[in-house]
Amino acid sequence: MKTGTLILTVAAQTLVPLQILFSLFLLLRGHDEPGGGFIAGLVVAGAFALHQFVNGPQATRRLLRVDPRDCIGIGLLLGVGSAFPAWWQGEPFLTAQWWDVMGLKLSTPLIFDIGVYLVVLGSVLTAVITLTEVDKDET
Amino acid sequence: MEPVMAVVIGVIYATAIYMMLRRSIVKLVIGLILISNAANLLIFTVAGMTRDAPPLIPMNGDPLGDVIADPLPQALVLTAIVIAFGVLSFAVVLIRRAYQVVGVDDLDQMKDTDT
Amino acid sequence: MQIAVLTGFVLAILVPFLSRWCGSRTGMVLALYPAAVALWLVSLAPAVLQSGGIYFEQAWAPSLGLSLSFWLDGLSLLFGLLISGIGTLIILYASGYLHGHPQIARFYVLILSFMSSMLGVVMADGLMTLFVFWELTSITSYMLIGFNHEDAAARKSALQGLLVTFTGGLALLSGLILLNVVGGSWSLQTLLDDGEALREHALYLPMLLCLLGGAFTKSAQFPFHFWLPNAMAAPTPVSAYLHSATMVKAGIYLMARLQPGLGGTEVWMTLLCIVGAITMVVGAFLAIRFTGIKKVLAYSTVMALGTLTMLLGIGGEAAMIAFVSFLTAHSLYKGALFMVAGALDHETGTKDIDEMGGLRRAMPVTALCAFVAALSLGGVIPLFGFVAKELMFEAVLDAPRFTGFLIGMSLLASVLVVAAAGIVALRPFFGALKTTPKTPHEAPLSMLAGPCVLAGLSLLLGFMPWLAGDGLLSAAASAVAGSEVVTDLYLWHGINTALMMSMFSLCIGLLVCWRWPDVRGVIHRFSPVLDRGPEAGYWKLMDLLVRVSEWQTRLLQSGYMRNYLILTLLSFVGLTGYTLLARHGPVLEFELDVRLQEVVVALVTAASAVVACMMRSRLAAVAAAGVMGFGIALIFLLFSAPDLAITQLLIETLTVILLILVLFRMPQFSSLSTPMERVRDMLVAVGTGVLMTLLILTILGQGHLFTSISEYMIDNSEPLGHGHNIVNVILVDFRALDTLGEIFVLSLAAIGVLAMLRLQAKEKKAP
Amino acid sequence: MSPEVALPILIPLTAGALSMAFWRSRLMQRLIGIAGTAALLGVGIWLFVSVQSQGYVIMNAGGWAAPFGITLVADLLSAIMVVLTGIIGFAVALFSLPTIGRGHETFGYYPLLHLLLAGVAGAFLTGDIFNLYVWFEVMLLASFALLILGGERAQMEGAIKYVTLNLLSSVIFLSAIGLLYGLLGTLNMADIARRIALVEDNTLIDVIAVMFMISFGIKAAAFPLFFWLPAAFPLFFWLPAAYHTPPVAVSALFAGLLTKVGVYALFRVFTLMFNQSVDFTHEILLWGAGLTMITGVLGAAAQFEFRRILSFHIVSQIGYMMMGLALFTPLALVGGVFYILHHIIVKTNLFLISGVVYRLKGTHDLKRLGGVYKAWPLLGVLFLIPALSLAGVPPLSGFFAKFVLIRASIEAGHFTITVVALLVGLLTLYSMTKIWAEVFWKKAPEEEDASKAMAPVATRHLWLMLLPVVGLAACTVFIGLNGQLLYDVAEASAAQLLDPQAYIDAVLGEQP
Repeated sequence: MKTGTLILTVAAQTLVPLQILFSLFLLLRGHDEPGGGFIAGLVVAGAFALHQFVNGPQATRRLLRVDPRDCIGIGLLLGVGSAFPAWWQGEPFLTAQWWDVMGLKLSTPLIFDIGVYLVVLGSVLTAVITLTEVDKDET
Repeated sequence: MEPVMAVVIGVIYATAIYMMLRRSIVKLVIGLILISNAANLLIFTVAGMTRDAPPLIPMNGDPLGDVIADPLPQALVLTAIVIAFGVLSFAVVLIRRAYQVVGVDDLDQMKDTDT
Repeated sequence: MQIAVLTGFVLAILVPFLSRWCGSRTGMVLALYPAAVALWLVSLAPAVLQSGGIYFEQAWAPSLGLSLSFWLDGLSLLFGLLISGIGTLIILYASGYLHGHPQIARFYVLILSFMSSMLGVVMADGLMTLFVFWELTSITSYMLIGFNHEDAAARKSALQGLLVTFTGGLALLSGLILLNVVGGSWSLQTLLDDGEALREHALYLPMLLCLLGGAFTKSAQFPFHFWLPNAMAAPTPVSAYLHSATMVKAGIYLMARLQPGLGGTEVWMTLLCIVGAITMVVGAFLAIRFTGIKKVLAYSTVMALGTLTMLLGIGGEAAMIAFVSFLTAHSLYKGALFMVAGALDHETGTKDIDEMGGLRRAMPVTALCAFVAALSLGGVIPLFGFVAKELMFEAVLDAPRFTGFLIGMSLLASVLVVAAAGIVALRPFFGALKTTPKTPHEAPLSMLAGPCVLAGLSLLLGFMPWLAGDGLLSAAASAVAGSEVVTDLYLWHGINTALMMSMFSLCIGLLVCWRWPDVRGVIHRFSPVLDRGPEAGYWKLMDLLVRVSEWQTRLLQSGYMRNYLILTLLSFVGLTGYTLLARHGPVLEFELDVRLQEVVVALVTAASAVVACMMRSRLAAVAAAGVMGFGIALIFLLFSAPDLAITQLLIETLTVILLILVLFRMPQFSSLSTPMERVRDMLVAVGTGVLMTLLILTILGQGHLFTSISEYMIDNSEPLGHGHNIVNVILVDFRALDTLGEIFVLSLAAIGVLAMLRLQAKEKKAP
Repeated sequence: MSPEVALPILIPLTAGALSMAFWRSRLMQRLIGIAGTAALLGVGIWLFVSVQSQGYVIMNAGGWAAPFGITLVADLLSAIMVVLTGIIGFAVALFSLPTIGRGHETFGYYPLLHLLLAGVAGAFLTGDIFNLYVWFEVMLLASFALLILGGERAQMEGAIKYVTLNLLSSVIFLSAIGLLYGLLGTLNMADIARRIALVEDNTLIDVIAVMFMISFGIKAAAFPLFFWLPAAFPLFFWLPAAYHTPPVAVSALFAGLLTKVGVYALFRVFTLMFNQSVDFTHEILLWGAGLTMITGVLGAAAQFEFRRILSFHIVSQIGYMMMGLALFTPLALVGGVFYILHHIIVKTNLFLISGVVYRLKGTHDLKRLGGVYKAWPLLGVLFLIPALSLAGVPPLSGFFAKFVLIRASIEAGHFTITVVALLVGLLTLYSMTKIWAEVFWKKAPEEEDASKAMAPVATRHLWLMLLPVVGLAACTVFIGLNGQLLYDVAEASAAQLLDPQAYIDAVLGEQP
């Protein structure tokens, strides 16, 4: 079931994948240039929100595959989880740990940022999708 | 620029308060949006405003300029913006539900809980 | 000693189990406790009399002034014996009186707790220990007065008693704290040893007033006397015990205890003599006004309490001897009379004296007890009451101050008391037999034991007053006087003024008793005046409390959020503004360094905020708010905060989307406020805005006083944080804890939204 | 490295995240609910023990030295508060099992519970003023969401007021932080304190201090800023079915903890940071304390509803705590701390008892209640213990708290506040006896059909509800009989509060 105009539909078809890619880019470069988990999360949430306006909440849920609520859960676990590795090293919680995994700079701040990204995505979408769905039930 | 901003912030505070004092819950929410923005701007302004010197260390290894914008209040404001967004999205849905339950957009009709 | 006091509480806890094993014999078993205490006290008596006091010390909470230290001297011993001795009889009596009552176990719990608390009061040495037990007696007495808790009147009386005594308790607490502050010790013994210092301290008067406030309310002195007769809503064993022999005497005990330390001053004498004398007469007068047998007795108790207070006020050896004798006499005869009253009530089903008559045949033993006890109450030779009364008259005749007044008052009171004694002892038993709700017959043995023993003691001590006088009473009198007092009691003092006074009051009193219905008729005419007594004040006060609280609730909790907001904002603006303007003074020195495009953006931002306020359409208002948000994003961008700018932009977009999703379902704005309200709101709003502007300008004018901690972050972001975007490094590393909290805030908002929307939808589906 | 300072925050956060992840499994959520709160209590005790031995336990989050990162600091006061948070959390989690209802459980009750506790613990432990703001927000949003679970009209109306007034408080707080940072350039509370001590003219600091006072005053429900509080306990007593009212477990949690966080914050900043012009700031606090006591207790006197009376009494009790801070003598602070500790336990318990009564009788309305004492005497005793303690009847915990405060006020020569405190105690007793007389003593009024219908369900799982009630009552009695124990703790923590230099040195290291 489709709502929205043709232009919006076409725009969404091209914009949404682009926005998702862009958000990943923002997420990864965030440590060095403007961007980061928040901004990236907001961008991608905006993308899905747009998709949802065009294609309806059902389609967005299909596209997402996971319930946005679970995104929050996973994101939170990543966020809290990134506090603990330092404990193993005998350092205070949240102390950044850096690992070199096959040439990639992997670190707890990065995991943390990914958690932030997922939480922002999940929270915004939970709100937007639920609002739309409930609206639909009521009308 | 800061003195100008001080006035701007004062204006936003005033409008926010005025909106919060209306009887309409929609206006109340707009008031909440305004007042959160005012507080964020306040932090940003009071810490000092700097032109054209974002707190980004050049990737090419160049040293930072002598005067750069204070990154700490920026981080605080960013946190505050996101928190305010969380609160606001909650408030927005809250007024929607309240309107559904009460049936009017009038705060004066919402006083069963007290007295 | 600790064990003696605390066993009662332990026993109280065990009562529910005990009553399961022992059934109706529980009372007998429990009566062993006070009996044991009494015996133990008797065994200690020689040691106390010889050494002047036994002391047990044990810490409890020393910083709070609490100890489990006890002190047993003559006064404590006398009180302790009365409490435990009468307590034994009362428990036995109650087992008969409340036989088969479904809540009798609860009664035992309460009366045992009360008994222990009372023992604690009279033996405590620590000020706070005294207070703890004192309050416990108030609470247990509340529970006991309200024992018949399904009766509204009982609940009311219980509350009245509690509030009056608790108020006094608060005064007492302040008094005791002052005593500690002044005297520097928590131990009564230590404090009272140095009475001179206490009496001469600047805080003596407030301290004394507070302490007496506690004592007066507890012992039902005028004008706090009214709670005591109302407390007669309690089952009779309780009245007999609490309201004649023990609890009300706690106040008397306290005054007697303090006498050596604080007594003897002019204030002390004046207050105690006047209040005591008035209480005495008021009590005696009111006693003959009512026909309920318990009420008559209760008011005569008030009279006795007044007398005791007066005697303490008079001071001196003679008065102290009179005091301890009167105290003992009163406990004995009043306990007996109350138990008789209970027996009458129990067997006839009425409490009204007018409905009783000619019961002497049906209840001969009860009648005899009543007669003997009443003779003692009336102060007729050869009962102990007579001895006490003689001593009282002698003390009054020798009073150093107010002599005439006191003589008059005590004469008047004793006339009335004789009448009251006659009323309770003669009227129910003599005259024609009247039909009562229940067919009267003699009370069971358990209920007769008490009055018989007490009446018997009154008689015995009347003939042989030295039995008590030589040892116990002289020790008690010495403790009260603070110096050695030799008590030499004998029944016959020869023909003297005191005897004449006794004879006089006896004759007039009997006359009053004979013409009682007429006297009542006369008094009745003054009812409108009498009803305006202190009790009316109490009810007025309670009424006032409710009305004030309702008024305040209407005023403050109006339910209008605007009012809440305005009050909150006014306090904010008022306090902050005052501090800023009056204490610091606003600083308005600044340099303007602006560029055109910046000013334009700033103006647009401010203007759109104002526009958002004025719009009549929802969408326009939201759009204006959106414009303001974008303006702020631009400001962030102009002033070197790219991350902020992007975030603000994205958030603003999402907010607008959310608002539109929601506003879609809300009605258009309508004009709800009056112009006056608008002006008022505008004033509050502008006030807040101006204050904020002034604050910012002042802080800016002050400038940074220190270097910011962000220097460190700028320096270390790259080497230690491995990032070039300092803001991001702060967010995920330096201040990651903030960010962690923040994502939880976001998810909480999401849960909230989800729950709000879904839970209700789900409940609607499932009816 | 002292993990015990951070764990009281991280454990409930993890538990909250896990319950989010196990959204679909009620069983898991319940298990995590019990285990998480129990773990919090355990860690709290661990923290308390190590604070007792070390004085201050400190952890610099992320390994960044103070004042540059966020420092978690536990002194005695915060450690005790964390222990109490654990106790209350655990008690409420237990109480929730039989009472909370399926609807709430499937819509995030447990995650909310954990995150509320995390916010509270975070506020107690953080040594950073902005971080305090963040934890406040975590706590507030969790409370917002808990408040509206169920979605009845009264809840919505209450929530709007509650959200608005608390948001206002947050905005004032945030503005004050911004101004303070502009002036001093630091966020670490110890560092702020150090720098304030170096400022010559304190009047500008006073302005900011007053802003903090107002903001925390709103959160603590102090006069004249307490309006949100009754709104936070909205009730629909004419609806018999249990799940239409906000769960008692939630009210109990609010009553015990939310306002106390505001009070704690007042204690923290007005002992550590704003201690330069005591004669001005603390004078205002004293006025606020007195008025708070009076308005709260009078508000309660007008009520005829079990939970509402209790919630107005929160206001008046907050006054006592503020009084301790405002008098600012060692003894007064002991009293204030003592009062906070005692009050958390007692108040939570009273609310839980109101829940038990509700379960038995199906109403909170005093006029419709009655006969509880006759039928359930044990419950009567369980009510009397916290109720009399609240009124300050010896030898229960409340008496000691009040006694110390009164003594402190007499020693300080503030007789007016003494009289106020005493009278408010009297009126508290009046309210408690009102509940006692109406709910427990009075004969139950004629039952209506509706309440009869729910009688059979009523007593199921009662033991599970009574378990925390009995436990908390035991705490009250224990504190009462061992007053010295808690007094020593309160005294030690007051001594710490009065020695800000030690705190500063502990956080920042000895300064030259």
